[in-house]
Amino acid sequence: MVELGKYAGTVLAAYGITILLVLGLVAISLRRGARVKRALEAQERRMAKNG
Amino acid sequence: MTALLLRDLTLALRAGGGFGLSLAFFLIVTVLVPFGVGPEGGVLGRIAPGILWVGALLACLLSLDRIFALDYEDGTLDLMATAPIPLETVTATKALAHWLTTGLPLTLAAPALGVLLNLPTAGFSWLTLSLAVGTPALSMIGAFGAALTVGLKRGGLLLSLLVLPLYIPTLIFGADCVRRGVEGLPTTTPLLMLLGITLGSVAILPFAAAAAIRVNLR
Amino acid sequence: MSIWEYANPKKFMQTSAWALPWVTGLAVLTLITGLVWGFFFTPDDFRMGSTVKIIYIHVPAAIMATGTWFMMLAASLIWLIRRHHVSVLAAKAAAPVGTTMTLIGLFTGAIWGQPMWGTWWAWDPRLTAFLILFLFYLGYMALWEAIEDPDTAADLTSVLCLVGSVFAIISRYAVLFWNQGLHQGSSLSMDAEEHVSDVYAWPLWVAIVGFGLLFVSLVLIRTRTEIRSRRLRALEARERMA
Amino acid sequence: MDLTVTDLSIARGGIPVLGHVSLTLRSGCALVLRGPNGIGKTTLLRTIAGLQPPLSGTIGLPSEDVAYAGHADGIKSTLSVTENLRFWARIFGTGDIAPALAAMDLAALAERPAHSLSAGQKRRLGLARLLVTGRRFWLLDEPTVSLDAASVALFARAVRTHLSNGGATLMATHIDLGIAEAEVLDLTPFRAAPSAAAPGGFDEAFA
Repeated sequence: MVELGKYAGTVLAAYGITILLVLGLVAISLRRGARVKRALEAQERRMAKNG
Repeated sequence: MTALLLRDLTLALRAGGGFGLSLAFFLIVTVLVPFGVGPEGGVLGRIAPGILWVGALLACLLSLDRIFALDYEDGTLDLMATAPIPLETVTATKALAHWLTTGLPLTLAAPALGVLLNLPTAGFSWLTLSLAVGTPALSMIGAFGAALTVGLKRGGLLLSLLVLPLYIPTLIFGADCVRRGVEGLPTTTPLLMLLGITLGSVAILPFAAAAAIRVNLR
Repeated sequence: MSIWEYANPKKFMQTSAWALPWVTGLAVLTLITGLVWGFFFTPDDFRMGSTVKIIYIHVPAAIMATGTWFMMLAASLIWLIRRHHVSVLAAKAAAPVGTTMTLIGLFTGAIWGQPMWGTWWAWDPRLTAFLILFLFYLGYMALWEAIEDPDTAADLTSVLCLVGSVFAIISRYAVLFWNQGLHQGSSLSMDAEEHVSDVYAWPLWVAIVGFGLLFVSLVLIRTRTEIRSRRLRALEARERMA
Repeated sequence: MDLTVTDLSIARGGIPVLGHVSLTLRSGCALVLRGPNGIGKTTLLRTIAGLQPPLSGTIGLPSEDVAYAGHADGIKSTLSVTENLRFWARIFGTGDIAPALAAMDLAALAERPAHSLSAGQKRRLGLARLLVTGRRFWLLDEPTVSLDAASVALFARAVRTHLSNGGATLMATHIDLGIAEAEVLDLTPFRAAPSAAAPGGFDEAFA
């Protein structure tokens, strides 16, 4: 394991926050993407059936 | 154009609202500061340039949404867009009217409020000068922000969020000009920058504002 | 074949569907390579100790924060001039990514500043400029959210992006000017990356490429979502009419 | 010079409402637009007035010769009737407002502030504004809303005077104004057909 010395908390906090923020953004993007995709497919199916 | 300017000024005077309200707001903000930071003259005198500029800026912000919102609601903007005057002239004129009813009174009232905040004597002329040069930019930028949000039901808060970041350079150079004036340093650079921002805003933003209004009307 | 063909939504959906797995895979690969290399296999700096490892995220994030705004500016211009819907939707999709990058830059800068300068926040010109950039991103996204009609929103946000860019640049110089007035000299400068030695430079470059690919991947995903949501809206409107 | 509209398609809120509308408005003529609510009469008038771009098609009209009057009259309630009217006269660069006041029977109300006017009186002020624009083509959107029978007759007389002076009006209204020479255009056949459901492809979302 790498030795971080007295700044271990600082470095780990920086990496931790970054990973959290990036993962949060990825999660939001994917979730909304999946939701919109599902909604669009449902709409297309419904209109194909009715129209 | 003169007709529009005169009408806007008449409206501002008759309704009373924007005109006196901004000044009163400026006064209250300035009076509140000593209660917050304590009555010590030295401290107040040092932060006075910044406080006065921030106060003027907020007071200016207060009346921005009235620039176009009322004309949008009663259909005047629709009719104006089909009138022979180009919308660019309309936006510039309305910004000018806003400055005459807000920026100019604020500029004139600022020295009196400077007394309340123990602004050093050397600062008074610079305070008036920098506000006179800088507040037209505030009105023009604000008119642009108001044009962007004119079609929105509750655009007021959004307007502040859009406009305040655009106000940053004006605030920095304006307050710095007064600070340098107080300390006896040369003030040419911030004053010229302030003038540049004002001239640039007045030259470019009427077009951006007119474009935004055209989009909002369709 | 002209590059504008990719501005066609259908063509864009096809091409991006093909490209997305590659870009995403490559992004993950380079990001892990760069960060692992930087985190585990570079020595500590004699002055900054192990905090030097923060540059592998701080610098790429800062580059992406400003880069994203420039990308949005270009996309907005393309929309205003050529009226390609994909372009402005890409700008809309990029804004949250840019905001996140700006936040990362600010947070890592503050965390770095604590041991280095003894304070979480200093009104250092560069940090201040990023704070202002953050405000611009917020305003841009808020305007998108506030306007109902998508084409109106596209036009107005593009105009805001244009005007905002000019004022962002003026702010950058204003802040430099303003801070010099206070500090004289820049003992708090974050210029470390401008004279990093090779040991740090290579993993840093890999990390920058990784962040860039991550940005492209996220923007592709989000733009696809925006295009789908526009189509969904159009279909719903048609259903109401029929 | 006539006002000609050729093969015009228009949209409201991004959704096509009318397609392939063609019409010609000659001097001295009145054209009345009919059609059910929501067909796009207002949108058509706004498009011809240049307030919003058409989806396709062309509008040929003498530049700066159109006056538009929508649902809102653009009246400032704190200004008097005279002040309101004189403002528009100055904006349009015409001088005398007395004939307009007389034509709309507003002379007695001239010095009243606009907020003290009734809805019908405000409407009459809004229509008087058309007279001071000095423009030939009037685009009127439901001009007779909140007018009583006497005021409608007043308005019809103003329109007829305008027509006999070489003007022309295009209006959306349901009321028979008793203008003999008025033609009627029913917009129902021009309703934009909803295209077939979900024909795939993402392009059409941006049409």
